[in-house]
Amino acid sequence: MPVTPKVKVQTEDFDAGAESGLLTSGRKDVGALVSFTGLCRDEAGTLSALELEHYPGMAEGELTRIAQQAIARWPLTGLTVIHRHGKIPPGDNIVLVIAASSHRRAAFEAADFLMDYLKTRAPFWKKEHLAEGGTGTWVDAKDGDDKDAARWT
Amino acid sequence: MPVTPKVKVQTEDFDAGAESGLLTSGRKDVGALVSFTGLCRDEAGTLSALELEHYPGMAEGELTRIAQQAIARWPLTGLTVIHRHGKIPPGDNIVLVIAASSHRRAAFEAADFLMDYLKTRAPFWKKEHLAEGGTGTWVDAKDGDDKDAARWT
Amino acid sequence: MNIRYFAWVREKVGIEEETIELPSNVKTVSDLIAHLKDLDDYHASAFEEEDAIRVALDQEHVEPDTELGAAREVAFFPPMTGG
Amino acid sequence: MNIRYFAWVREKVGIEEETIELPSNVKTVSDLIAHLKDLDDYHASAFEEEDAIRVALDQEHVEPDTELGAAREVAFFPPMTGG
Repeated sequence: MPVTPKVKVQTEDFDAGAESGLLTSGRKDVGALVSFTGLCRDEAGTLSALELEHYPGMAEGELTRIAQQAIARWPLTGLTVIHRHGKIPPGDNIVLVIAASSHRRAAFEAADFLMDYLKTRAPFWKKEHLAEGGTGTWVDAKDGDDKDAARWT
Repeated sequence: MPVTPKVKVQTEDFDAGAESGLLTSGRKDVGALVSFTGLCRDEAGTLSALELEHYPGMAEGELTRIAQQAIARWPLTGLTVIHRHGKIPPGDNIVLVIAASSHRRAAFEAADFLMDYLKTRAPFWKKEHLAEGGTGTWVDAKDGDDKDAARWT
Repeated sequence: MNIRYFAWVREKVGIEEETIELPSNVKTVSDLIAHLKDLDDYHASAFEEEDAIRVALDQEHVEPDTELGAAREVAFFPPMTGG
Repeated sequence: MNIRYFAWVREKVGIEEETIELPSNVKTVSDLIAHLKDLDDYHASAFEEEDAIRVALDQEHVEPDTELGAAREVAFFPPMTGG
């Protein structure tokens, strides 16, 4: 039976522990769970928040397409992707990816792949709010992110 | 300030969500948290439990040495390793590794490295308890685990 | 055709969304960008660094040489920085 | 010297732990294994597949050619299968 990924785009926070529990409870075939949580950093005190803009509809659609690629590529028993949008203060969660599998390498690779593709393909953009007041610039995409994503092709 | 890893060898279960929270709460410099949970599988219904034997003292010592290698190699803000021993039924947790960092690649690689080294170097051994009754054989080490560990040298 | 803008492309154009009639000579995404650049200074400024602009057609990533075909919505935005 | 056994090595030797006086010609881990094999059939059986045995000296992994030196504890066990 093919796995259906859980994909959410939301303003509310998520509970990584509870989401992990949903992928394992009542099952005896899950041997490995790899969870990635991305959090907002204050960049040495210079940022008061990140504002995450997204493309409603396409964000969910693209995350689902990436999740389905991961499911086609690795033997997963479950996959969860949650991405927040709106204004997020330092220390708060931004994104959660959890990959469950019978085998550890599949879970690690699927979560790693998902984050690399999410970074370069999911339509979200970060704008900085500065600690000294005012709005800073849009965060630039990193060349390193493209290189990370290219590892999987 | 060098990070001190949290290393525990215990019979009790652990709470992966709570352990993650300890690595991020009150901080604004953690951008990425990668968590690996290893669980007991029932191998298509054939196992009733795994019995984990360990070498007390050396288990903690070796896990600490591996954790310190990870800390020397990647810019981590925190690292937690918890390994259970004793009789563990299918569906239950066996091992937890959480790596926290400012950067996602460091967190992924450190957690992945830690699991590979833990599998091949930490003194734990699994014995199968069979669903049909009786004790099965000791689980064989996998060649694949040695190959995974060799990726980091 | 419905056109949407995000992030700094949106800020430069000055609007989130607009609907335009496509001239008959606009066949591809590139043609559309050339057409939009000629509308006014705001559009011209938004598309100045054309290589930095990403495009989605009906909410899927496409390349600039893609034909617009029967698409109902096209979106322009900078490289993504989520995660 | 204190000797500890784990997993199937422990089961084959039949004991968890023992203390033995080292003969003066036993200098290395390999020498010790040869000495233990001669003790009785249980030890001989445990060390039959000598390549499959891992060794720790004072709770750190070592190779068979390592000198025992002033170590207080040596442990023999199969390849690890934790995680």
